[in-house]
Amino acid sequence: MDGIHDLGGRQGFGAVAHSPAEPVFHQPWEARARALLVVVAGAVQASGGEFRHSIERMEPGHYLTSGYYEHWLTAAATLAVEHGLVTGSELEASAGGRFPLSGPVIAPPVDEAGPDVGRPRFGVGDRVRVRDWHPPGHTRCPGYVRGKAGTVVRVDGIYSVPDIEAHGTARRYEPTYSVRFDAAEVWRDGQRGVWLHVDLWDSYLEPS
Amino acid sequence: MDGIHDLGGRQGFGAVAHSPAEPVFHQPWEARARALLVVVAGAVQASGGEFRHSIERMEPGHYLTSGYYEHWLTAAATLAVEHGLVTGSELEASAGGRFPLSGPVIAPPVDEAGPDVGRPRFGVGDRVRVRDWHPPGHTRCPGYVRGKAGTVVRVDGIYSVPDIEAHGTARRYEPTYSVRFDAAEVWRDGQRGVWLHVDLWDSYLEPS
Amino acid sequence: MSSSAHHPAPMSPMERRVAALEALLTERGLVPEGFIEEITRRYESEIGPMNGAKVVARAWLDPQYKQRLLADGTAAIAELDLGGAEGDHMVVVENTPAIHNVVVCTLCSCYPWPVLGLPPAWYKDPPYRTRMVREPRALLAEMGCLLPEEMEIRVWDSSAEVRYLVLPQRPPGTENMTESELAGLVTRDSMIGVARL
Amino acid sequence: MSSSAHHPAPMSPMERRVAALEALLTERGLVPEGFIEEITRRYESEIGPMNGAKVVARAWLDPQYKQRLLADGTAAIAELDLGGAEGDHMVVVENTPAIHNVVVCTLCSCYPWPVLGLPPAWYKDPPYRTRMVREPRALLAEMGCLLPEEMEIRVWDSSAEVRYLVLPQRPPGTENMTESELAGLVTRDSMIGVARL
Repeated sequence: MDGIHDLGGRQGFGAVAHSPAEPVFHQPWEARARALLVVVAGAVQASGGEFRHSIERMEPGHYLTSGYYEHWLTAAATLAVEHGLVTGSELEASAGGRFPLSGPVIAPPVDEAGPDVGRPRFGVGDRVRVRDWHPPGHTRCPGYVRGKAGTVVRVDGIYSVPDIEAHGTARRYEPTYSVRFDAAEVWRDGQRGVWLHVDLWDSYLEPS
Repeated sequence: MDGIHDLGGRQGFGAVAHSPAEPVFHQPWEARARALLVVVAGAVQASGGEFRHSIERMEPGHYLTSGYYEHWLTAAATLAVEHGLVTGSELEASAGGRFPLSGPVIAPPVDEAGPDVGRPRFGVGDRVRVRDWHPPGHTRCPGYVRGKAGTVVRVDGIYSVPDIEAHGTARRYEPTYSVRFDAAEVWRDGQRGVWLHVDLWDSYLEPS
Repeated sequence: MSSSAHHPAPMSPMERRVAALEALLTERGLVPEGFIEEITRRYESEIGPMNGAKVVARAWLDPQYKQRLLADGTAAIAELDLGGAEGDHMVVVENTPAIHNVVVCTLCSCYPWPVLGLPPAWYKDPPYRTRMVREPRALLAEMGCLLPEEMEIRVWDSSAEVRYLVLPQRPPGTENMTESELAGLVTRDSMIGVARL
Repeated sequence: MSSSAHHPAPMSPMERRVAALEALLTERGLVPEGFIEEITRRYESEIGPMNGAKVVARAWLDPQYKQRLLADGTAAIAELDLGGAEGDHMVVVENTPAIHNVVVCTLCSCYPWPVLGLPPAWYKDPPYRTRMVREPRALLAEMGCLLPEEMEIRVWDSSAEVRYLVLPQRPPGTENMTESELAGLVTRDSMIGVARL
């Protein structure tokens, strides 16, 4: 999904509000919201992909004007409603006001996961190109490297593909790779000595 | 600028709130805001590119959670402040509260416009490819066609390049073309019979 | 005088911001008297889709006008005394039984003011701008414009100086109508391309 | 009892939403008693950058440990009894006089919880996520981390299952420090890579 969460390289967001140290939770409700996500994800057996996608589906204006723990609360409530633990009207009645949830999944459900990839197709040093695609569902392939060529610098373990697990009970397992891109090739801005490393599943890549 | 305004193909925004007819202005302040932009743009001699860029530089969360005439008002106030007609503190004092303005220009000023392109490089039927680039300033080259190949279907007049005029007093003139893209090649989603036409300045294009 | 006149509704934050900018610009002598009212009146009453509807009706009745309109939209539209800002470079795209045209502006809200007036809110908001170039067939259907699967869709993203007007097909059963009756059939949506007549 | 106890501050909209979800889930028997307090306590007091600092100090003092840490981060970190969620697949990247490493998660907020705790707000907000992959040299400078122009920057976007820890360079003049004194020098920012020591 080409969603609002896919932020790498987008412009106009201004300065980083950096603080060298800060409380773990700024408000007590943040801690409770975080814990409630753990409760809901456990109760509905949400995969990591399904959890992340429930945040990505937030109304984009809401996503940008709310912090991380409001994202988590929205995800917890959305998953709770989608899995039938509670209803949206129960939430609004209990909250005494609006309780915005994330938008619907726009990708079709995945019934067939397709075959696992048991062995890495690529090795360290191989040139690869990221697929130039626009999947409508959850993916961990950031937009800013799509279509770009890079070099494998590390082969990691074999992991469940998020694009599959976010959309049903089927699972597919594939190796992931850390792929190095020259920032100047990604952004075409002549910067020097900057390497971007993105961790990508096997099916995101093609030989280059 | 890879800004929040470059919306073509982004996902998660939900249904169109379509109405077959509606008042030209929903609130009297909308009409006044619109007129004030005309006042300011005239007073500071803002080019179309500079005007549009002053909207594109709005804080992205503000952009997405406000309507068109709030964009125009923010542009009018931003241009008025940037050209010294008023100050931000005068605006906030007079409004009795926050008056959010757009963020700063992040692209360098353009002193040298470069040579005009007096004749079209391409003709109807020519295959062209949009530059795969990420200019940090104003541009009218939408992100969704960058790097994509298409066919020229119309050659239009010779116009001032927005990328130049938005960033200074220099001007460059180039032909524009209407370029046709197969939607299935842009989105890789197998849709059929859909052609996207984007109007592009000469320097956005390369022969394909 | 009623008591409410003594206690007008408090201004909204947007009203306060507009009033603030207006007051400061007026103080600097930049706002000619009556300017805001006059420009507002013009956009509220003089321009609007009734202008585009006249162009369409004329093209339906006069094949030579239609030819001129498709060859040079700006000039043919000027024959009806229409033109001006955001209408200096008009291209008219024709619907046929096999082709449907629809207009969008993904980067901002470009729209042919002289023939359609100011754009409706939905045209300027993100859902329309994001989706019309990505899934026009599905979005048109959602908006009530169901097209046969074999109908070709041409989307026009107004990204440069040209502004687009869709020339809808003349509906059947209108053979005896006058130009002004025909113009009455032409909706704003049919000239944007989110509806067929 | 003070009067304010009878009139507690009204709940904010966020507090009301959290309370609503918590009440409904509790009513359904899904929230074990004390669960929220226990998980909160753990993240507030047991995990945090003091854990990563121990790993770094050990690596500075023990070359063989450092070798194991760079070869298999997860296993070497587990030697210090650290591990768990968001730390199952750790990769440690080493700063040198010629190379600076920095970690980001552009798609969400992935972060190595067992060694650094929960991420700070700025790590999760759009400015950091948008800019660290686009203009890391300028952003690092803006954040107070000025690097010589010839220093190579390696940005690690935590887009899959691996979580990253930066191994900062040991500052000069620390030759006689104990492991715990050294750990006291290691900041969270130096292990994310937005500062050097």
